Amino acid sequence: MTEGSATVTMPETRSEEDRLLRRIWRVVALCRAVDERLWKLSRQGRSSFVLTARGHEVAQVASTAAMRLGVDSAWPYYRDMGVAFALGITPYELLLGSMGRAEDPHTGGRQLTMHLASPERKLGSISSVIADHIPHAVGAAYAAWVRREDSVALCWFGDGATSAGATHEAMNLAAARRLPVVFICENNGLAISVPLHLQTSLTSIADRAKGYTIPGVRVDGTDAIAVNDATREAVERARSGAGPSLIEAVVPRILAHSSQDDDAYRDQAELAAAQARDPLPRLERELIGRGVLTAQEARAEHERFDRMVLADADRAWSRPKPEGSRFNRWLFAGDEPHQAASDIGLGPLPGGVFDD
Amino acid sequence: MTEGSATVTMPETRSEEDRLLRRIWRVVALCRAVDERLWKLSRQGRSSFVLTARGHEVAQVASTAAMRLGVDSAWPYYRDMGVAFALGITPYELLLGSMGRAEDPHTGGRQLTMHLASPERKLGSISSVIADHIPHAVGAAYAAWVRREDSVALCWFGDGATSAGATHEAMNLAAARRLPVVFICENNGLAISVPLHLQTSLTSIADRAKGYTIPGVRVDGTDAIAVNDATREAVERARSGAGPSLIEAVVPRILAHSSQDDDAYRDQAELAAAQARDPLPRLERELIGRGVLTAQEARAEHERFDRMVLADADRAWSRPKPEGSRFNRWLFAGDEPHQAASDIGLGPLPGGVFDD
Amino acid sequence: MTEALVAAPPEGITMIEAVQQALIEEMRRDPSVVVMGEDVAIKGGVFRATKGLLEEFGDRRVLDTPIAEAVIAGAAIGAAMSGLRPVAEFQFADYIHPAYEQIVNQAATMRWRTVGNVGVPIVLRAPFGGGISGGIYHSQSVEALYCHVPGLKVVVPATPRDAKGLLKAAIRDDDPVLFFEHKKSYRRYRELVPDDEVLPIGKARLDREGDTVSVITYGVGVHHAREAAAALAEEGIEIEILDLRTLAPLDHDAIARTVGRTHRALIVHEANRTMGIGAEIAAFIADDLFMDLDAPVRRVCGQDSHLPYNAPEEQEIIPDPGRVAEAVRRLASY
Amino acid sequence: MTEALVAAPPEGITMIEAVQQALIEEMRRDPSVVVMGEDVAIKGGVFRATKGLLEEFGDRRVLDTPIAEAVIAGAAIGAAMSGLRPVAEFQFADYIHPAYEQIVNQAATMRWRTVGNVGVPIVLRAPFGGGISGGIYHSQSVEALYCHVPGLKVVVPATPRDAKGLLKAAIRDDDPVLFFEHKKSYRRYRELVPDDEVLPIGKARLDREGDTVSVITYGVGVHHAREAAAALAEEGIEIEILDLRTLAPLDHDAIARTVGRTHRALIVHEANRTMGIGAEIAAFIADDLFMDLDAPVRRVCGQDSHLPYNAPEEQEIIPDPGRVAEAVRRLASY
Ligand SMILES: Cc1ncc(C[n+]2csc(CCOP(=O)(O)OP(=O)(O)O)c2C)c(N)n1
Ligand SMILES: Cc1ncc(C[n+]2csc(CCOP(=O)(O)OP(=O)(O)O)c2C)c(N)n1
Ligand SMILES: [Mg+2]
Ligand SMILES: [Mg+2]
Repeated sequence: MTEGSATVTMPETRSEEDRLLRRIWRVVALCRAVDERLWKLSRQGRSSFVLTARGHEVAQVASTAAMRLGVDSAWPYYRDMGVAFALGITPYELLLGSMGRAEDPHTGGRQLTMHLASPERKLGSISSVIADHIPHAVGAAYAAWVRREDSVALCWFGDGATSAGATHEAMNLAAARRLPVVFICENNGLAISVPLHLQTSLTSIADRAKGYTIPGVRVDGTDAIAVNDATREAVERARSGAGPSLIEAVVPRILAHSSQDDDAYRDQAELAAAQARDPLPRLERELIGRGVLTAQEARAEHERFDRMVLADADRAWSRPKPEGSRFNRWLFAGDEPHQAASDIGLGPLPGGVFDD
Repeated sequence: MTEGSATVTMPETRSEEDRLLRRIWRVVALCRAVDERLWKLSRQGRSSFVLTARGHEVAQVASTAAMRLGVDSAWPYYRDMGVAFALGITPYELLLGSMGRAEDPHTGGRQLTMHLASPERKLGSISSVIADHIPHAVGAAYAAWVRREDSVALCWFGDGATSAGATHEAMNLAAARRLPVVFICENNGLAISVPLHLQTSLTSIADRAKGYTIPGVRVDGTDAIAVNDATREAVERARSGAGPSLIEAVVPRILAHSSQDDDAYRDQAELAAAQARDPLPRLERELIGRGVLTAQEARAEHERFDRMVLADADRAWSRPKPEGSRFNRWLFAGDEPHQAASDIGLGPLPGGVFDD
Repeated sequence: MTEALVAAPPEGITMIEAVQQALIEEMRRDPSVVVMGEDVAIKGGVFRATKGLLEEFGDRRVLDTPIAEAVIAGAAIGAAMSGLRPVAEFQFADYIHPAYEQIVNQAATMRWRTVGNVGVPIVLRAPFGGGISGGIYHSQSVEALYCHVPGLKVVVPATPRDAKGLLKAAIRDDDPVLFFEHKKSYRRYRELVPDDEVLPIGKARLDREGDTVSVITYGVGVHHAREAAAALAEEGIEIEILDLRTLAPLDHDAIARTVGRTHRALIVHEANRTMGIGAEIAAFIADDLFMDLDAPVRRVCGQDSHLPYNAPEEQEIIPDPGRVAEAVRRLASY
Repeated sequence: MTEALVAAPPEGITMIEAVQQALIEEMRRDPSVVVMGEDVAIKGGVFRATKGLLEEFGDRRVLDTPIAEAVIAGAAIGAAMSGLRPVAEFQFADYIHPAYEQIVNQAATMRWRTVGNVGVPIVLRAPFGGGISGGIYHSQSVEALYCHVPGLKVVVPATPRDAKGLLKAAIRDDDPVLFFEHKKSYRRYRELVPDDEVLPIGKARLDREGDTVSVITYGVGVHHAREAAAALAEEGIEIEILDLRTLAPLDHDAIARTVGRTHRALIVHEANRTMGIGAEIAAFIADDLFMDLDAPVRRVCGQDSHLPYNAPEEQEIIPDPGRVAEAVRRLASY
């Protein structure tokens, strides 16, 4: 794993906080551009499965901003587009995968949209199986504990994932051995159609932490500062050897679960309520209020991203599909390596959001 | 499931409490007689696998005493000899199984010692797999909830079992739907050689309940009244539709884990500490102090049980082994039924401890 | 509203409608039948298999569960031990594996280990199979993984009529039945299905009579074989198609009858070749029917790989009518 | 104290000592090798396979885990993705099933789904097999359940030398290896084992040359076959014994060589007959080696049942040298 970006220290001064919020906004805006493009690609039949992070982006990016890139490891789930871009993964890589292209450096077009994997960015491979990655994050934390390395594992999952046995076994082991891991639940109150009250008796997922005697904190997932502060505190606690924490970021799921879901189980009032909590306009209002950004600059950046993402989508669409005959390559060690992200013309590995 | 014994109501008067303690003591004494016989059978090679309840018996019997026999269902684990005898299962049945005899009404000599199963006593089949029976208990509670029957499911398990994903998934579902189930953890501080602090970060297993917003209570598992009160409260709560509770009964594991374990990982001090917390002498002192029992009566009952159990063991040993050729009978429905406990000469189904 | 659902449109019903009708009919017939799984109640199932059930039978008999496959299977087992007849849905067969412990160590052993005193009448249902660009976790064929463990029945219907008749039989069966429905067949075929028909578990169905090669298959393999048969008939090759329908227990007699007639056996299934159910069928033929064989026992199966999202690799892996026809030609000319 | 452990007694070491020595040697050689599982550290393993490891390597590299098989496998996978080489012990193979999801959906798919960028170098070790009155949950043979899923290697050593050499190879292998050690062979045989010998995964071993019947087997089947061979030799029947050692990937060439020599194949394994690995071997022979066959492909396996605690039923189920010899005689005279 390569050493990467500068550490993000506690923003003491107001201007540092401004800079952090500005950077978080940039990645969230990038997510939104890719989000909109993906739904269009789905309608055009260019991507047969789409699922995006709309409503979760600020919670994802603001929590990733508390990581030491290149030192700490990230274990996101399929909705974590914000984590991916905050780690320096580019829209082009994601689009290559979404269209099943051979040059997709993450899965060679073998997994669905957003099922990224990048050892360079210490991003553990995403699978569609709910909660399976949480024990992997604890395994990474165990590895750091064995080798006495100063590396913290962060992992993200939904409210539905908290019901899985794998989540419990991982949290219990991590707490028992005080392993350096941070559990971040993006609680959007839904697991496809199943509402929170049918998923669990908890009204706040953070309370689950009491069952493991580890800190559990509930934050408004659309409040970038609150998420960043809570994550930084949990990461430092893990780094200090005091063990894991659970953060519950309450977020809205603004759209359907995925392109395969009609969202018909939600009425207009629920959809409107989710839309009203969109974290992007809230963050923009905050930045404009702080004089860090003007409405015009915001719009310009959105349009720039839209153009960039469109170009990326067209470029990805033009790239070749995999040769059918290579289907069993990489089942076992020994085959020629596939292209890494770095060598398909993505330039020097962008250090992620936080050191432009 | 046949209707059975009278309900055990809250012991208002001192004499009722005395009667309850006397009955609990009787079953615990029976357990101890069978316990001692089993270890001898193991040394004689008459039973190749032995595992007993020594130290757990009062917690097991006192909690079972809070059930409505014939109405509520019991989901014990392999150490719950006290639950079995409190439900009316006889030592003879257990010994038939321990020696792999064909007439073992529970498993026909196919499972290890104590792996009982008795629809007549609403005792769910025990398997060696840790925690697998906890979802079954929740399934029984779900069945009662669907049919709006006034039946509560009680299930028992060890401290090690609390780490299993199955335990979490079962507790979360039961709490989410407020199913009528009571979770009873016999915390002896060990999972074979693994001490509690390596099993979980919890110092008290009862705190796990906070992660499911259900009541969790820790009691001294060697205090019959405390266990009985806590269980009765939890059973009534479940019966009222308010949902599950978790009871942690702290008990000593006085002997090795099983006949296959040398217990070498415990030093003399630990063994002595466990021995000192033996619940049987404590209960006898209590009864003698209350004038309910004299030392001579106690001794006489122990000797009576020893003779009875020895006779049962010899009788069981004399019974035939299964015919090898019937190995695949009862894989699927349709085969002639095996003998039920009631028809191998055990007389009318004893209603268990509580109505002699 | 549900009433209409059960009435079949003139040109017959699809497999997904067959599944839905079987569930409704059996829940109406027997109050102990319940349905549980993720998104089965409010949403009516991600494939609409349980559409209308919540409205007619209520939120206790039609249970939206947490995402917790071990307790979905485990609670179904406990409820079955307590007198219910649960039908548990796993949203995709790819997500049944967290329940593997409860299925192979509890459901499969319960009756045997209690000498017949405690049965587990449950159905574990799941959409399965590839060819829809679903990727590794929406394309798996898992049926073979349950045929090595005694005490389980494994059923894979190929047509709407078999889906309905066999699902009704599975729900009434007193033992655990795993029931896999191929996603690509859910809406692709319509068939007139008699009301209240219950079909036998454990019996194969002769889908097509022929004399040259016996194609022994199930699920989408039946449809591949039918397409191949049409092409081959024009070349004067009449294949016999045996639809196994049940993989555990295997219908050895039906296999013996067809191989006895054609003396050439070709086994077809989408699941991976190595240790697919085709291996057990070939092993049975190579032993018991050795004297009947005029040619090697061939298999046309999925390649030994995971199924990818991208189409080129997926099409290279999973069998199709062309490969079936090609294998028949080679076998016929052996 | 550990030093002595590694030095082999004059008449050789047992299989359990071979496992222990392999773990110690590989942990000394490579600091990234760690061992995790229930009772592996303080107790040294319920079969003493990890005796002495805690004292020499400390309580981080030798981890007593909670009773939680999904995170034992899952944390091993995550640690392997982070540069360690974990060896996870499942106390009995009967208790590996709660980890089935992590093994078949994560370990087996990781390298393929990341186009080779992310490997999972782990060993999942477990005592397995029956014949010791252990009952359903201390007697299971589970190896076949992992041979249908691409991306996994499955190794079953029959002798102390193979156990040590193949476990060392498994730990150094960059892909997931399931490693099953038969309990009845743990202490029953002693063998001189060369130091630091690493044996090839994927290669069978010719245990005995012969010309009449090829007995293709692994694990305790090798010992049954050796006993049968002694008796049969007196009747002038010289059987060839092929010890597969690795079940995935199968050594097809070695199978072809021996069947090519004897033209009669008998497959022996204790695991259940239906859908045991013998099915895939018989299917391979019935197809690729059809022309070599002078007789049906026979299998002597465990009956399709669970294994009971009582001896009479258990002995009826699991194969023994007598049944192997009987099958050889019938095959030889076919
Ligand atoms: C083990 C497993 N079971 C079922 C599914 C099907 N499934 C995919 S997403 C989903 C809902 C997940 O909800 P949550 O964890 O809250 O994440 P969200 O999508 O709401 O962010 C389900 C049930 C799966 N992927 N894995
Ligand atoms: C799933 C599973 N893993 C491992 C085992 C092996 N095993 C048998 S008993 C035991 C310890 C159980 O400890 P606990 O739950 O505390 O019960 P206790 O015996 O201490 O009462 C273990 C690990 C098992 N039976 N099941
Ligand atoms: Mg959610
Ligand atoms: Mg314990």
